[in-house]
Amino acid sequence: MKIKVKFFGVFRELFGGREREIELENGFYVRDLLDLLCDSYELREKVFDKSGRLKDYVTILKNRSYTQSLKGVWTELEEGDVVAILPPVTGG
Amino acid sequence: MKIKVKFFGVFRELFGGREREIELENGFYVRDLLDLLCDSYELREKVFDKSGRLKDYVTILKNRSYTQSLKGVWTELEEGDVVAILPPVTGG
Amino acid sequence: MLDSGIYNKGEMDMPSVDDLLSELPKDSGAIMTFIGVVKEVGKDDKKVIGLEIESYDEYANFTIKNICDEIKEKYGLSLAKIYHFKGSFKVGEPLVLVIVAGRHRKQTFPALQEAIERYKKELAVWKKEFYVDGSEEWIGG
Amino acid sequence: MLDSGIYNKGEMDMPSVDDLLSELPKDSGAIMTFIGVVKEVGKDDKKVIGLEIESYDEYANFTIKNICDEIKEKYGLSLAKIYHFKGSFKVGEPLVLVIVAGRHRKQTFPALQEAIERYKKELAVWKKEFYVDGSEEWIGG
Repeated sequence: MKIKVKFFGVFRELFGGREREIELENGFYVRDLLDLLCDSYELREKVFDKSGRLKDYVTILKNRSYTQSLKGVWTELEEGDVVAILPPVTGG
Repeated sequence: MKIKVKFFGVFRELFGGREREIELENGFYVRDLLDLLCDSYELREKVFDKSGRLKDYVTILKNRSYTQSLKGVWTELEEGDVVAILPPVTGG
Repeated sequence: MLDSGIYNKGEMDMPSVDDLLSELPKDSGAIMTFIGVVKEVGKDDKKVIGLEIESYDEYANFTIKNICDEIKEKYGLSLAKIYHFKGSFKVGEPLVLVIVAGRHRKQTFPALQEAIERYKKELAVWKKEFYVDGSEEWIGG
Repeated sequence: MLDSGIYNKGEMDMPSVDDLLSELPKDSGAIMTFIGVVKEVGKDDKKVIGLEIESYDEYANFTIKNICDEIKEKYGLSLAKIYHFKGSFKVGEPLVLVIVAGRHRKQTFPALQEAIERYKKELAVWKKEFYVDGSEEWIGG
């Protein structure tokens, strides 16, 4: 299945782009996607804490819904999903 | 001595004008001036209470100073004074 | 921008956002404004067609300057202005414009509130309402 | 007046007082506005030369609409608008414009405050500061 990932703020720079299209096997969870994307020590350290849990200040949206109010990192991904990885917002 | 009296808001209409120049004998107090000006039952009732005291909601300025913080109605008048008779303010 | 004070209706052009921004010191992060407008509903819920605003100009200008100076000092503002208009007004027309600017909204918020409460209480300005039914009344008189 | 939302810097003309007044229902007695401006002093008191504002447009527009609708309802306002700009900004340039109008300042005051606190906390918008010393930093990142 194909999904789209969007990166904002500092994550845009850390992940090297605003948007990426990714081809995944069916049955992938948000957690699996993050593992795939965080392919360096620096990225893992930004996104996960030492025990491997998603850091509090990172927000993951799936199709504009907070995954925190779905099943968290165990939210399942589906064909055509748009996943957004957000640092804390800082409006003007 | 000559003094000037200014009327604002509802007092402009009750006293029939915005401004009046009055010739007074020396030694007049604010109280005497008000007695002179309130020459009808209606005017006396608007300005004084039943015991003859200045009503709380009437403000008298002498040269832009509150007579309440001078000697009240026993503030003495002098040549060239500008006395203003103000109802409660009601800014926009 | 013009000095704070009492102005005849229409005498002063309302400042635009660009006017405001061009006059601000560089440490201003927040600008707040209040515009007081003639409401359709007046005293005792009577329907209003218009207002007359009268002012003791010299005295009111003196008070306005005081309020602005004191609020600027108290809240460390970069700008504090009050413009109060006088004359005859229809429903929907502006009567007052208050502008405050400062480093942070934590300063401008209480400053705006205090500026409004003070001008309402202290300015030598009077309002007469004219009603749809043909009657009229000095408010507060 | 344009719909609330995220706009590119310069894309939208700032409304004038006359624009505002011409759009108000007749029961509006108070209009309040907030303009957020780029300050010279940034994070850790570093001297700022400019900012970049980035937004997740679709999501932020959705949130802005929600905030405006909810605040309008909660305080019985006649108008509630939030415009947040994005792009590159210099010190002194406006980043945000919030406008609320209602019958009385007792409604518009808390409404303006809540609108500001909510957009700061909820909008999917990010700010990068550029400093005089050549460094740069994403705030909150």
